[in-house]
Amino acid sequence: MDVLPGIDPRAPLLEVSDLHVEFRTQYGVAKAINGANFWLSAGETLAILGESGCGKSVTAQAIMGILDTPPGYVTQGQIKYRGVDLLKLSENERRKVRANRIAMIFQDALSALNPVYTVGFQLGEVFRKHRGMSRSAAKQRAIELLDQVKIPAARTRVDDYPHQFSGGMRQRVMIAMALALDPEVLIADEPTTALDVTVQAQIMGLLADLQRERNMGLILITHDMGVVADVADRISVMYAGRVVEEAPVYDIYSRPAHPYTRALLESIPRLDMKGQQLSVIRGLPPVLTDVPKGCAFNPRCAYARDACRQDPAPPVYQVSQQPHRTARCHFFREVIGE
Amino acid sequence: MSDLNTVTTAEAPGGQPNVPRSPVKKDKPRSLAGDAWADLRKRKIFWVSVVMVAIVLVMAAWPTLFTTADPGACALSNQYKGPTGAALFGFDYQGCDIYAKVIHGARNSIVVGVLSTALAGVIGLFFGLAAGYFGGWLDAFLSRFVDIMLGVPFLLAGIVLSNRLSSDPKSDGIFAVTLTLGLLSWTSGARVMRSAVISAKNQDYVAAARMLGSKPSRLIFRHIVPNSIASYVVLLTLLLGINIASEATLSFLGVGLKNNAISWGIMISEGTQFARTEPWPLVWPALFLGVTVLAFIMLGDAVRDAFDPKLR
Amino acid sequence: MFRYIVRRLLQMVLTFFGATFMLFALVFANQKDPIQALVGERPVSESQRIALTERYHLDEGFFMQYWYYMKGLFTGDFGTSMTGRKNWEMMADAWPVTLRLALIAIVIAATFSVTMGVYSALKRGGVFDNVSLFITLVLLAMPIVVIAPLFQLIFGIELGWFPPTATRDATVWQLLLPAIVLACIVIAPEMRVTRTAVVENLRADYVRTARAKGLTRTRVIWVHVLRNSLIPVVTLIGVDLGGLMAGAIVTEHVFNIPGVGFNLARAIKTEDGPLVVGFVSILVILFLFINLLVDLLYAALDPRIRYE
Amino acid sequence: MPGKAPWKMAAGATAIALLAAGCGGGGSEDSAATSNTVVIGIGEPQHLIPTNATESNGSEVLSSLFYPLVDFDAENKPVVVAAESITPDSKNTVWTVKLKPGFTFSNGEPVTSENYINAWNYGAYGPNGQGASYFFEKIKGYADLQSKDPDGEEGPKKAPDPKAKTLEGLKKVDDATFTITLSAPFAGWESVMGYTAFYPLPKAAWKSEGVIAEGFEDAIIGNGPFKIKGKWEHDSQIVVEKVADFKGEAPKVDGVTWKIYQDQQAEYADLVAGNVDVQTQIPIESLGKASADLGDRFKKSPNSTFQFVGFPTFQKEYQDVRVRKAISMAINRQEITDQIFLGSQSPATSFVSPVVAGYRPDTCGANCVYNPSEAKKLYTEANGPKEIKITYNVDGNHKAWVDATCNQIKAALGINCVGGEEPKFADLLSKVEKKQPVGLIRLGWIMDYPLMENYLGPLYSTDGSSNYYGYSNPTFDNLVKEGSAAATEDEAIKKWQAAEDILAQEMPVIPLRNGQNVYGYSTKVNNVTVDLFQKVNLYKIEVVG
Repeated sequence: MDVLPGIDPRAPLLEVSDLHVEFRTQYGVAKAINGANFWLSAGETLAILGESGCGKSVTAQAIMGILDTPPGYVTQGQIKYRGVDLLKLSENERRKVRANRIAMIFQDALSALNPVYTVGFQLGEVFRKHRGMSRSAAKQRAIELLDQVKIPAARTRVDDYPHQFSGGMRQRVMIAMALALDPEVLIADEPTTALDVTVQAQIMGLLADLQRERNMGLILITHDMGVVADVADRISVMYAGRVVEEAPVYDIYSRPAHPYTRALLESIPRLDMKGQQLSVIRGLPPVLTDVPKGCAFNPRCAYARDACRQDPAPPVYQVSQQPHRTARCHFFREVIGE
Repeated sequence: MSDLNTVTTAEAPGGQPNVPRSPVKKDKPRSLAGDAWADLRKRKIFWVSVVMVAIVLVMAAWPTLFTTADPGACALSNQYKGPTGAALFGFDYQGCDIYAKVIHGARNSIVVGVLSTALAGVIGLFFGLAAGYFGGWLDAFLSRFVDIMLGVPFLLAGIVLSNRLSSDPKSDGIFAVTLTLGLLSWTSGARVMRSAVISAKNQDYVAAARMLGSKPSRLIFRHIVPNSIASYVVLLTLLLGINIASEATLSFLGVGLKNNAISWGIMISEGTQFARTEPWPLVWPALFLGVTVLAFIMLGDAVRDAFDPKLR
Repeated sequence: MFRYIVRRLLQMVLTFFGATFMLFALVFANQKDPIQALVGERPVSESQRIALTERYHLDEGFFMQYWYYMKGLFTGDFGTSMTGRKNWEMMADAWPVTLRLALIAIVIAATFSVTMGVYSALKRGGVFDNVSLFITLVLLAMPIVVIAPLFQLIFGIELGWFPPTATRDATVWQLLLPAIVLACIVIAPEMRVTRTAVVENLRADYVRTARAKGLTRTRVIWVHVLRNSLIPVVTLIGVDLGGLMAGAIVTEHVFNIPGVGFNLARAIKTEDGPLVVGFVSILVILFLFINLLVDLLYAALDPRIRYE
Repeated sequence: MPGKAPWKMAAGATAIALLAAGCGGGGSEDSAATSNTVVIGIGEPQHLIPTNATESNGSEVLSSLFYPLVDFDAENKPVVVAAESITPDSKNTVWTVKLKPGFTFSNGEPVTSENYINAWNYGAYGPNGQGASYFFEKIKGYADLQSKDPDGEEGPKKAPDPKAKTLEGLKKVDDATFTITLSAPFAGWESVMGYTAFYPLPKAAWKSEGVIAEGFEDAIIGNGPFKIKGKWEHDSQIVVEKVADFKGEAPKVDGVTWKIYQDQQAEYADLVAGNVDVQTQIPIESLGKASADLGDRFKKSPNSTFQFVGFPTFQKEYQDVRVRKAISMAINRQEITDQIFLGSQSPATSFVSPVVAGYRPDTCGANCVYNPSEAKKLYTEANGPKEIKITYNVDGNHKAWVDATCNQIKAALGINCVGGEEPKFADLLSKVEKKQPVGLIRLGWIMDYPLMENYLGPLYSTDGSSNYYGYSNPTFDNLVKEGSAAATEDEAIKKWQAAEDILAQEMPVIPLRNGQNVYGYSTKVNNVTVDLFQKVNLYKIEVVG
C-alpha cells in the first residue's frame, strides 16, 4: 500500500469539518452543503439521515473526491483522514486513497456496475490497478472476494455480467468490490434501497459482519430510519446541506433535539400507533438555489419564530457533553423538553 | 462560436441534490415540452442559432429584401470584378453578381435541404422503429431492405430516380431532387434509430409501461421515441448539411437542379473549378452554406439537449 | 449464436437475389441507348448497331436479359461488359484498390472521430470542442466535388506534401490523400455521435463507481466509458465503410484511381447494365457481410444483447 | 489526465492500420523514369483494334505501335510513309498501293498486302461491329458486308448474315502491292487512308479467318517503331518500347509509357508534379496558372475541333433564317474564347476548320460578327421565340460557355435563354430523335481526315451521319458529291467552297469556336509537338540531357 505522507495513526479516522459544496449551474449557484461537521472512529457506524436531495450523497462524493467538477466544487472546509486533509492532496494521491483507504458502495448496483464487463473483470481491475497484479491473480482474488460476500458458486459466476445477477447478489458484488483493498472507511450510499425487505436484512447483516471483522468505520447514508436503528452507533441528520442534529442513536430516537428529526421520527409508521393518523412533514424540501433565510427548515417548522427567519442560520448548539450531541436549532431545549 | 456547448455542460448529475432543472416556478406542474422551452429560453446558443436560422429562412422566402439585383443578369465583361456598391461580393467567372446569387440561391438550397431531410427523417424513424420495436422477421426484412438501399450507389439511384421523377422539361427539378435525396438518405438514420430502439426497448421503464398495459403505439411514441431520439436528432441535423451538399453533387452530375436554377451547391462546384486563381466565387457561397448548416446543427443540439432529460 | 449466423447467411442469399433483380430493374429503367452511350458523340452505323444489339441481347425484354445474366452467374460468368472486357476481370482489377482505399479511409476516420469525439466530450464547450466541431462541419458541408480537387490542389500541388494522384498499384502513401478526402465526409457524423454517446455515458453511475475504485481518469474514459459508447459509433462506421466503397466515385475520379467508383461511374454513363449489376451486387454482398459483422460486434460490445 | 494521450493513440493506431492496409500494395515505383523514355498522359482507350479505335486515346497509342500508309505534311497534304507509292487511275476510282520493302511486324512477320486486306475486310464486315467501319464505305462492295435488320429497330429476330465477307474492291496484286476500287470516284482518298482504321494486322492477330484471337487486343502487335511491353493495363497504363531494328524513321526515345487518366485535372496535377511528361490537352481550369506553372513549356497548336450549335428543323420557331442569324449575331465569340476558354479556343467564322485545305476565313460573314443592335432588330422583325434553350450534355464541360452564351443572348435580344442539361450525349440524342423541344443543340466535330468534305459530308448533308438537326438542301448535297468526284483536288475544293457558301446563306448551324491543342510538358522532355489529331509527334520528342 502506498504510504500517505503526514499520516497519523492516532488521529481520528475521519473528520469532516465545515464542509461547503456548491454547484455552479446556469440557473445560479446551488449551495448543496453549507458547513457539514461530523467524525467517524474505527469500528463505528455513523448514519447520515435525511430526505432525498438534502446533500447526503454529495457529502459522500466529496469525501471520496468523485464530485463531478464542474459543476460541483468544494469551496471550504476540511476532510481529514487520520489527520491528513484529503482536499489538499494532488489528484493522483487522492486517487490512491480511494478504494485503498476509503471505499464506497452505491445505491443501485445494476447501474453502478459497468454492464459490459464481467464482475470478475471489474473486481479484478481494483487489484490490477492498485496492486499491479496479473490478470489471473486478480481473478483469483476476485473469486475469493465473491466467496467472502457469500455469493454461491463464485468460481463460475466470476465470469458473469452484472445483468445476470439478482439485485441482492449484485449488491454483494458491489460490497466485495468496495472491500477489495481492505479500506478503513466504507461509505454505503443507500445500499439497500433498491432491494426487497428480506434481502435488505441480509445485506445489512453482511455489512455489519464484515465491518466487525475488519474494524472498519462505516458511514451509512440512508433516508430509512428503520434501517438506522438496528446498525448505527451515531446519527447525523442533514437538512438542506447542513447537519442539523448529531447524536448517538438511542438519544435521537428517544429525545430528538431538532424539529426536523422529530418530524422524521413521527413519520415512521409504528405498530404501537395503530389507528392514529400518520404524521407527514408539511411542504417540500427547499430548492438549493433558493434556500430560505435563517433556518432552512423554518417554513415547515411548528416551532419557528421570527428568530428562525433571520440570518444567520442557527449555530451548532451543544445539546449535551456526555453523550456528545449537537443540534442547529435555537429552541432545541424546547424540542427536547416536550 | 465561443461557447457552443457550454450550455450542455453545467447540469447536475443524477442523484444530486435539489438543483433546479429550470427556473423555479413553485408548485406548477411541468411538462417535458414546457420544461424544455423554459430550459431553451435561457440558452444563449439557442437564440444565436434561432436568429441565424431565421435570417436564412427570411432570405429564402423573400430574397428581394436583401438585394434588388437580378442574379441572372450576368455579363462576361464583369468577369471577376471586385466588389462594387451593389455587388458586395464582386463578380464570378460568368460575370454574375455573387451577392445576388448567394441571396437568391438560399431558397433552393434550403428548400431542398430541409424538405429532403424531413422526408428522410420520417422514413428513417418509421423504418427504425418498426424494425427495432417489432423485431423478428419484420426486422430481418426491413434490415435487409436497408442493406440493399445502402448497397446501391448514390450515383446510380440518384440518376435513375431523378430521371424518373422529373419528366417535365420545364421544371427546375427541385421537387425531383428533394424527393431523390429524401428517398436515398434515410438509411443510416434508420439503422441508428433501430439500434437505439433495441437498447431502449430493454430498459425497465419500457417493460414497466408494457406491464401497465400501454398500447404499442403509446409505448413507442411516449416512451421509446423520446428516449431514443437524442442521437437521431444529431444525425438529422448533420444530414441536413449533407443533403444541401448532395444537391450540388447531383447538379454537378446533370441530374440535379435544372433550367438555370441557382443554389449554393451549384455555385460552390462552379467556384471550385477556378479556385486556384479566383477563390472568392467559391468562398462566399461556401461560407453561407457552412454557417447555415452550423446554425441548424447548433439549433438541433440545443433542442436535443433541452428535450433529453438525461442530458439536462 | 450459430443458428443466428446461419439464418443471416440464408437471408443474405435471398437478399442477393432481391438486390440483383432490383438493380437490373433500375439499370433497365435507365437504359435508353447504350450503344450510343458507348461511343459517346460519334455517330453509330446501322450495322454496328445491329451487331452490338445482338451481342448484348439488347433487343430482348427485361426478364430475358435478367435470365441471361443469372444463367451466366450460376456458371461463374459475370458476363461481358459493353467495352468487350470480361466483367470479372474488370472487377478483379478494380476491387483491391478500392478496398484498400476504403479501409485506410475508415481507419483514419474512425481513429480521429473516436479520439476527437471523446476528447471534445470531456472538454465540452472548450476551445478544442468548438474548433473541431466547426472544422468538421465545414468539411461536411462542402460537397465532395469541392473537397477532392481542393485537397489535391492544396496538399498535392501547392504544398506538395502528398502525391497528387494514385494508380491501381498505389502505395499506402499515394492513397493517403484520397483516403483523407473520403474520411472527411464521415468524420463529422462519427465524431458527433461519439461525442453524444460519451457525454451520455459520462453521467452513468458506473463511471462514478469506476472513479470510486481509484482508477485513473484515462482508464475510466478509455476502458469504461468508451466501450459503452461504441454501439452507435460502430453502427455508423459499418454503414460508412460500405458507403465509402460505393461513394468513392468523385474521389477516385479526381485522384485517378481506377477502382470501383470509377468503373461504376463509367458503367452508369455508358449504360453498361451487366457491369453495373456486377459491381453493385458485390457491393450489396459486402454490405450484408459488414452488417452481419456489426450486429455480431454489438453482442461482443454489449453482453446484454443476445441473438438466438 | 488524457491531455495528449488521444493524439498519440490516434497517431499510433493510424500508423498501424496504414501498415496493415499497406501489405496489399505493391511498391511499384517507375523504374522507367530514369531511362530514355517519356510518360504521356491519355484517357483509357476504348479499343486498340485499329478498325475499332475511333477516339483519340486509342489512335494515339496505336500511332506508336503502327506505321501508317500515309501521313500529313505541314500543309496537311498526304505523304506516303509505309507505302512506297499510292497512285490513282485517271478517274480516281482505282487506287494502287505499293508497300515499302523490308518492313516487319514487331513479332518478325513481314508486312504484306494481305495484312492490309484482311484487316480492312474485318473492319468493314458489319457483324464485327467495328466503330470505324464507315471509313470503308467508299470501297466497292461495302454494302454487301452489311446485314439488314429484318424486323426494324427493336425486333427480336436475328439479323441474317451479310451477302459477302470480303470487300469486292480490295485486290491483292502481289505481296507488296494491292488495289482499292472505290464505288465512286474520290480525289481525296489518299488522305482518308491516313486514318488509324487503315493499319495492317499481322497473321498472329487471327484465331481463324475473320476472327480476332482472344487476348490479341490487350497485347496488340503492329508494324510501328514501338511494341507493347507486357499487356494493356486497363485504366492504368500501356507501356511501349522501341523496336530494335525498325526500318522506318527511328524515334529519339527508347519507349513511351501511356499513362491513363480519368480526369485531365488529375493529369495536370501530375504534370506539375513531374509524374507525367506530356499532357496534350490542359483543362481550362488550369489554364490560368499554366503559364506560371510551366513557363515556356506551355504551348498551343491548332487542331481540327469545330464547335457549333445546330437548329433542329422540327422546331418551327427556328425556321425563319432571320431568327438563326440574329442569334448568331448576338453571340460575342471573342469574349467567350478569351474569358471562358482563356484563349484555348478561337472564334469560328466558317463552317469548316481552318486546318483543311480550301478553308476560307469569314465565310459566315456578318452573320458571325457580334452585332447586338442588328441582332435585336432582326430578331424583333422575325418575331423570334421569347425563350430559347441550348441543350447540352453536362459530362462534357459545356456548362460554362453555354451559360455565358445564354447571358450574351439574353442581353442582346432581350429574351430569356436557358441551358438545357442532359446527363450525357446519348440522352440528348434520344430527345432529338423523339423530336422533343430541345432548342439549340450543342455539337462538336473532330475530323477523320484533313479534307473539307469530312466536315461538309457528315455534318450538313441530308444523310450525314452527324446531321442530328435534320438540315437538308439538295443543291448542297449535290455540290458536295460533285466535289468528291472531281478529278483534281483544286476542282474538288471549288465545289466544296460553293457548298459552304450555301451554308452561310441558310445558317443551319451557328459556328462558334475552333479548337486548339493547349499542351504542356515537363522539364524532362524537349521538342514536343502535338498534331491536328491531338497526337504527340513521337518521332520528334526527345529526353533532355
